[in-house]
Amino acid sequence: MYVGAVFFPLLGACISGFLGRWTGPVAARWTTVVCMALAAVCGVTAFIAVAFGHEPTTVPITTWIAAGGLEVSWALRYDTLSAVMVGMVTFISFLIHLYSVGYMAHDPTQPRFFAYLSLFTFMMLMLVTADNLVQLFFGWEGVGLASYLLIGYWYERESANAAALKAFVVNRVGDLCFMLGVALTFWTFGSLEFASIFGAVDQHLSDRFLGVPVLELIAVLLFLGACGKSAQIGLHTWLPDAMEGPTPVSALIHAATMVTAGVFLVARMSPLFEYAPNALAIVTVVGAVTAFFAATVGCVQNDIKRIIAYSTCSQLGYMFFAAGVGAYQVAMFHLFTHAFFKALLFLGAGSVIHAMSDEQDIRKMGGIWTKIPVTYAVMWVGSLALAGIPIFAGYYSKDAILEVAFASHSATGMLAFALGLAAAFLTAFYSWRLLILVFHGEPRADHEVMEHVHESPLVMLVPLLVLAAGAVVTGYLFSPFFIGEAWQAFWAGSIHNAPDNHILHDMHEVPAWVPLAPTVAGIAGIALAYILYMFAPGVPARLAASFRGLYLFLLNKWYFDELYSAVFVRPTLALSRLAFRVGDQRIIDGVPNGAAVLAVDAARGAARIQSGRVANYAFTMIIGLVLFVSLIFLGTAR
Amino acid sequence: MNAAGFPILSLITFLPLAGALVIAFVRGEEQVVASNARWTALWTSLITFGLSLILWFRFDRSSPEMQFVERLEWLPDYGVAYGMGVDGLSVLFVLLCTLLTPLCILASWDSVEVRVREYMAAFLVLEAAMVGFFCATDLLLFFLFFEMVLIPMFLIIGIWGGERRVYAAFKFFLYTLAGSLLMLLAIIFLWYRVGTTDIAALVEAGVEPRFQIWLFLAFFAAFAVKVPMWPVHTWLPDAHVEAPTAGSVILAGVLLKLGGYGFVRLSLPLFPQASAELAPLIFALSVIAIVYTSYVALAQEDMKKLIAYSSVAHMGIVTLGIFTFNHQGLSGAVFQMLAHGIVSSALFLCVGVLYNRIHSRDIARYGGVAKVMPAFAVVFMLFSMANVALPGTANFVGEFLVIVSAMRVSFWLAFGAALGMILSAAYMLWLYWRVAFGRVTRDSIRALLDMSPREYATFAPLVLLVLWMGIYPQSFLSFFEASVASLVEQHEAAVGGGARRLAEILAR
Amino acid sequence: MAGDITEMAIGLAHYLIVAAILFVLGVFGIFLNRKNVIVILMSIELILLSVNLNLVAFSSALGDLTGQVFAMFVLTVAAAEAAIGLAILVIYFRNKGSIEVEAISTLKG
Amino acid sequence: MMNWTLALPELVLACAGLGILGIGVLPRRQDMFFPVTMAVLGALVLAGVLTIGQGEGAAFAGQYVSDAFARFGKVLILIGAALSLMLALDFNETDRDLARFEYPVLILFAALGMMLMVSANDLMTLYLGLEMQSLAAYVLAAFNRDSERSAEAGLKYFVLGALASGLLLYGLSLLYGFAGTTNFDRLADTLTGEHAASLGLVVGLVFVLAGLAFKISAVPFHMWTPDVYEGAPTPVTAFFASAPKLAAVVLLARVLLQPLGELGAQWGQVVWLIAAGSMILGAFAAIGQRNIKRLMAYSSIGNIGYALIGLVAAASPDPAVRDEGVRSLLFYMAIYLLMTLGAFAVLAAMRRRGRPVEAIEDLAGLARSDVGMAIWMLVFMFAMAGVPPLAGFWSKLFVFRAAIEGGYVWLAVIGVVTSVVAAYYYLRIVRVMFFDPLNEAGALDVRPASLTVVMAATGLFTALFSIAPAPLLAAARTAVAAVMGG
Amino acid sequence: MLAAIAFYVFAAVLVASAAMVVTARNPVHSVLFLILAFFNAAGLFLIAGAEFLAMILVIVYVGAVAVLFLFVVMMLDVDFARLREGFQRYAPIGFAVGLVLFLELAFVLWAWTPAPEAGGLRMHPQPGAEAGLSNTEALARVLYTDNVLLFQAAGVILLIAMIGAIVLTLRERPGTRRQVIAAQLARVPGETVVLRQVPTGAGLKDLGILRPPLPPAEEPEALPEPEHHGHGGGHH
Repeated sequence: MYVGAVFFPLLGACISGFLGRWTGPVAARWTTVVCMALAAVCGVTAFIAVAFGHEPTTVPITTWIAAGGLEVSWALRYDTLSAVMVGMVTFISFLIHLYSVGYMAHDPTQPRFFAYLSLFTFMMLMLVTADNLVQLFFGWEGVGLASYLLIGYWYERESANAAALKAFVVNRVGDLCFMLGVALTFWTFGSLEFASIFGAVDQHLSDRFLGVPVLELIAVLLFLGACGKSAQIGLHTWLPDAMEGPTPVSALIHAATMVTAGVFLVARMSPLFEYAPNALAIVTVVGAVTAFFAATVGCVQNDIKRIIAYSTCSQLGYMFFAAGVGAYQVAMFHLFTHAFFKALLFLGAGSVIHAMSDEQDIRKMGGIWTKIPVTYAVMWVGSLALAGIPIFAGYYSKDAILEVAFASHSATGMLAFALGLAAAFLTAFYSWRLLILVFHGEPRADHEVMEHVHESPLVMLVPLLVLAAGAVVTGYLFSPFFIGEAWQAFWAGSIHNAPDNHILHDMHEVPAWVPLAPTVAGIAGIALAYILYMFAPGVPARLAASFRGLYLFLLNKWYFDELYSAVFVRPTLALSRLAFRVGDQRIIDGVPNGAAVLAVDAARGAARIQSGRVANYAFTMIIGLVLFVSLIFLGTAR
Repeated sequence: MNAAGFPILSLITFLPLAGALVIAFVRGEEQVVASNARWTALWTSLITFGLSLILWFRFDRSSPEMQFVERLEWLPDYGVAYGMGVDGLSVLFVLLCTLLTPLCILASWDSVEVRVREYMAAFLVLEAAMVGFFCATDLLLFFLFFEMVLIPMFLIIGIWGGERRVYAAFKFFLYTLAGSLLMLLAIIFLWYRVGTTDIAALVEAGVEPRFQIWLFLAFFAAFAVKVPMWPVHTWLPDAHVEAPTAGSVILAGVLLKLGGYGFVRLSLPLFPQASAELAPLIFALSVIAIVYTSYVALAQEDMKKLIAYSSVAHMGIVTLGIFTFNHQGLSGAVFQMLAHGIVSSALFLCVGVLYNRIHSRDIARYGGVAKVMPAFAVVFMLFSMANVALPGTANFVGEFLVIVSAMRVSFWLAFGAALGMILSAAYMLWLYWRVAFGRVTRDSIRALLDMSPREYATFAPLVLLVLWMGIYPQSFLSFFEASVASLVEQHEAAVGGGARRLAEILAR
Repeated sequence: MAGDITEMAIGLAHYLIVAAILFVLGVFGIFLNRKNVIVILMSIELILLSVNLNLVAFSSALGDLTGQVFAMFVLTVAAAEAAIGLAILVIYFRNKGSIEVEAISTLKG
Repeated sequence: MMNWTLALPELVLACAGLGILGIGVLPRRQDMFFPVTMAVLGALVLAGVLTIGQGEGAAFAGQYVSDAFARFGKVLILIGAALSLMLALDFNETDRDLARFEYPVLILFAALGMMLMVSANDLMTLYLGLEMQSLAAYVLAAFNRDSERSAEAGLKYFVLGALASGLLLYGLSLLYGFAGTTNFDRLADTLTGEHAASLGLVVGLVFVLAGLAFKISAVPFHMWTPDVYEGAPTPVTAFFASAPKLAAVVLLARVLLQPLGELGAQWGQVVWLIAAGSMILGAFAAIGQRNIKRLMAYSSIGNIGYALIGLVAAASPDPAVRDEGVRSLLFYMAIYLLMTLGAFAVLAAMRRRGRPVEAIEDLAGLARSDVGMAIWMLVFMFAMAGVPPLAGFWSKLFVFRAAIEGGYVWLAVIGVVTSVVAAYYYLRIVRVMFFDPLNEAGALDVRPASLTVVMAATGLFTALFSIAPAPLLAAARTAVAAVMGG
Repeated sequence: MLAAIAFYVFAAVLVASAAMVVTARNPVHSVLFLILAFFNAAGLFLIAGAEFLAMILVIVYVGAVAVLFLFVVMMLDVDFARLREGFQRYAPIGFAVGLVLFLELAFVLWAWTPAPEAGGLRMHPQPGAEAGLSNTEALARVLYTDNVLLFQAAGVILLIAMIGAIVLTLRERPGTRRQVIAAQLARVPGETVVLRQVPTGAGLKDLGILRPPLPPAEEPEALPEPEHHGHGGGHH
């Protein structure tokens, strides 16, 4: 069961990837779906067994790396934290596989797609079940690889390739920090196994490195790694571009699972973060800023998937600042619910795109809600969940996040609360902006496209409906376990809270307006969206014109890409050319080449002395003789 | 002592030479000669590989001692002997050589069309020299093989190379020669002072600290050129670009390791104090190599050159690891050398596959290869990913260990080493993008055929190894675990209560 | 007349200086000459003469016959050398039609 | 009273020479070259055999000495003479004007002179041996008398050689005058006392050194070498590059070490300069050469520089270092002799349509037209560049070792640097043969069997030397022990 | 005193004539000055007591070598007018170098003292007057005994010189007539005398009567006839 959950996807990937050419696309995709189904069964069973049966366990496989004192093994660690992730990942992945069967039906290289998708799932599972930092890093990079491959799935499109490359490289920036964090962890704790690390944290509270408490440094480094993967501000630029991949990919990787790995990491390393208050403060601030920033950008984007991507980014920010104030459980809860509704949104968007003949620009949509009612409905569900409207999943988790932020009573917490609240408003706004522009109003697509608008096949609708159900009920069903009264039993110590960290308790004791505020903000946002886009469609354009600077600032995503291009990309390329042309070819090669020229000159000089004249030769001999005799004289004189 | 019961190392070393001799005497029509030469070379190298597998199975992994030892008097008056033996540090390199040679011969099966006989003979001679190098336990013998490599390689680059082959061959030869002759002086010095060239005896005897710096620098000259370290690396891209595919493979796969192995085998144990004193210098050069050459790699328009620069950067990781003097660093460096031996070889083979079809290494001439050569694209992707040290591939283990060990020395050192992770991803994936991805716009690309069975056979072992080394590196790490441990112990004992400062030593 | 010249009014040093002058003249003759090669051959004879003078003087001063024996051999060799030198000169002249010193520079570099 | 039998090899050689000369002048048909050459070869071999069995001791009133040192030199001299004669066998036959019986006879007498040189134990023996060799060599250089270049080579060699002998003689006269004796043993005795060596002796020494440096073509007395090497017929050049050099080096070593060993501090620095200069010039001047014989001339200058490193070390006051130095010198010269003869065998085989060619470009594409010869040449070139496992590596190794032992690190460093530079032009030849397309003028003529024999013999020696370097070293060791008395 | 005057005279003339050898414009003059130098050197030898050497110098050198020089100078038919005048352009440096050399030598030589052990080292002490041996006799005694090896070697050197001179300069041109004594003796009238009917008015040459057929090319070597050297047989 434990092993199966992880390795069934790998099996599927291998069969589809290596044998797909012989088995044909149909067999390949159904193989992976079956494998994924088996994995989902195992995963969910494991989740129940571990989280509710309270049977945390570790399945050792074999040693991986052993060098000197450093020992790293392959093992599957199942505690509640992992189990939650395993269950969620396998389940959603299964749904998305299923969805893809329909969505990718006309793609010529399906085996490749399904192999990638399954491979991704395997890597994600390796990540979450890792029992040491290196295996986690294996999964971490593995999902990065799969993400790279899937973003660049349509490799004939230059933009897809660029996006894939960008995703990988930006992630690598985070990975660099992750790696340093791992290295530092090893030298601090002498081990990379979670169990040993967590057991030894209190012995290293006062250790310092580079003048900084070592735990803080490790935490910051790991968090920076998490930032890369989870697209936090600064390292977020790859995520919107990653929408170049097929939509199921966006749903699975860039919404539900991979991007949340960072949050998972912070939760996983909670025993360490708990003793790194400054690092936590950084986490909080970064998370909060991201939540707000992404929401602002989301308000003006026109690509349906990009809007959802920024929304993802924003929601990840929520999760981080929840973790930052010490409420890892809350973060995990939001992660869990978010997986459902965000996957739902993406798949819904996919369904729309599918219907609109691969059109993604919401300015060219509209007026189609009657033609694709199921999709329309599930998009509503998803948006409601996202906006945190009561009874939907998002309500439970997002409210909790804002509550813990408020309850933390720290400056950073309050900042997070404020920004989070603003973001909640914006979230609702852009969600309904999207809904309205896509489904309502006059059709803005051309006639031919409109002719072909149709509801998706059943194989795509089933996952949508399942996810919609999830988006509705998960919040209500699981909140008692994740953050409610049963949390301690549920988590069973897989997330560590410092003895003085009572945040989960404190969140229930905030002023009454606090739980209400997000809902209000959400409804306000929805209302504003209705006003601007449903009732007064001309206003947004006029607003954009009058606040042109702000509008462009937002439209261009705060100019992050331009900034990076100017600060990193172009200088790097220029520098690389400089290093090659001048550094290598002129200076470094100049030495041997110059020496060669000198040698040839010397040779020419020597040949000139060799004039062929006997008298000169004799003269040289005599000069040599006189020189030597003089040398002797000088030697004697000394 | 000799577990195999017969002089297996000499056999492995000289069997290829015998094969070369046989090839040299092949007579007849040109086609027949070529074909005979190919088969003879292939069988010779395969038998050699088979024999070398005995080492794999019979090697006692728990012992740091030299094994399969052989010893014959050579210059008895001067304490020089023909000494062969392998320990954990060298045994895998022997296997690497014997593995790569048949692959190289396979890779040159069709692509080398002229003077096949000489080509195959040169390759076998090269193999003999490389294997001998890793087996030698006598310093003079070590040097002999170290230099002997130059001759066949010079010819391989010069005869079967590309347009600027002459320049490249000369540069390769003269750079290496210049470095190694300085080392020769140092070897002579040691030899003269101790009266023997047996490496173990020299280590035992030790070197007075006041000589160490100079001797170390002399050895450094040889090995740094070979590795190659910045700034003496420029011969490598030229050599790689001009060499035929198999030449590049051997160059990247084995020849670069000669330098790294030399550091581990000689510089560290012989000059522990100097190594410790000069480690900062090495670190600086290594980090520069990692970062600078990665930058340079980004600017390349030529596939082979790009991979060559990437080699330089990766070897920077190796040198960095060696001079951290801790177990992880040394293990990582050795492992990284093996891994790089596999991965960069495979990458050059990949370039070779393309080059054989289109006869251009210009990146701009490609694009969309994945469309027409899907199997090749997978292989190329695998090795590209291995080259960027994706966990699960061989390179990761090495780089990880080195970065971990670098952290022990300094945070910024580790940072510098890790910077390569980003840059390597950038240039490798960019390369992959430009070659394999994109739309097929050229007819030449459209007409490409996917890999042939022979090419599959060439890549299969490498693919297996890359994954095996990445997923279960233990079966390789365990070979040198004991040796590295004893090396570290030795080093710590020698450096003792803190090394003297560089200035102090130089002042004396 | 036989006997040590040290007993004579003329010191050995005088002989040696004369020989040295002769030697230097011979050397000049070789390398400061741009006329014909025969003069060079004659300069060589001068050098050998100076050596003989040296040998004889030393022989006399030391009271040792070896110097004279040596000088005799030198004379013999000088004769042989002259013969060969002239023979080579002859064939050179046959080939080249000139014995100008400056002309002997086809081979160079 | 006199132990004539000690000099048996020389006597046999002299008598054989006279006899063969007698046969040669017999009024018969003109085809005397081949039989006479064979006869001379036989005489050389016989002398070699006798040399190996030669007894120890001094003879002729101490003017002649037979010891292991001399024997070492003699065997090599005879090998060198014999091999270079073999080079002439076919070369001269092809060129009728060279195929005269006097040629082998002159080589024989030159060999006799060289044997006297290495056995010299007296300044006079030294001088006469040297002149005997030189006079024969002058004639040989001009042997192709209808060639302007050969005549010019002979003339230059003669003029400068005569000047060098003049210097040498002047030095000898000073040595005699200031020491009072010409005998080496007695000379050594005058110097072992507590008296400081007189300035006159030292100056005489420098003159002698200059004279001998000319014979071994060391800088700055090397100027004749390229011109003569180029101008003389190839087999003659081969001869010049081999045996006489070795003889002069052995003689130089004996003179400097046996009678004048006490003056090591003085001549050591002069030899240091000569060695360094030779290495540097030999390395750089060859780079631009187009004529391969000229190139070999510069190469030989460079090689002498390396060999002299051993002699510099021999100036060391430390007896162990001194022995090592001389040993490495002999070792170097022995290997160099065989390598260089092999290379000249290839040069002698360079003919196109019957005419000898000498440009490096004429070798272009040799690997395509005659791969066997190309490979032998490759072996010699890499050996000269000092690349292991070829013999040339060992010779360099031991001279560098001697330098390091003696503390002459800078000399060794110069040696290393110049080795790299020199490697460049050796490689250039390899490059021309292997990398370049076939010369437009066409392939070279089929190489004659006699040259193949020489190439193979020296080539195998060069290539396989690494298997057993010990015997030659041991021989050098014995030889040195004879001179150093230990 | 007389000896001293003689020494200075000889020395002065020696140096002067040596200088003339080097500087004379005409090589014939150079040779003549060389002869003069030899004579004076012989005088110096006499003063130093080396009578035999003095005689040899005059007889062998002046008589043979110098005359050989003269012969060659004459024979080579050098156009002396064409030979350029003067010294090379780096004459000043040359002089300086020569001067330095000379000064160094003078410095060394002026300070000559015999090695202290020289007396005991003498190989062949000069026999005193009491031995009753002349210089020539004394030399002869050591020359053929102790120095026999060298004496023989000197012989070989002369042989080499002879071979060398012959091999370089002897020309066997086809068409050179040689005396073959055996052939001459073996001639019988019947083979050699042919009676011809001579046509009136025809040239003798055309009939080949006075010129016997050329000897066969492979005719063995014999003593050379006096031969013309130089180009085309010499046309002085």
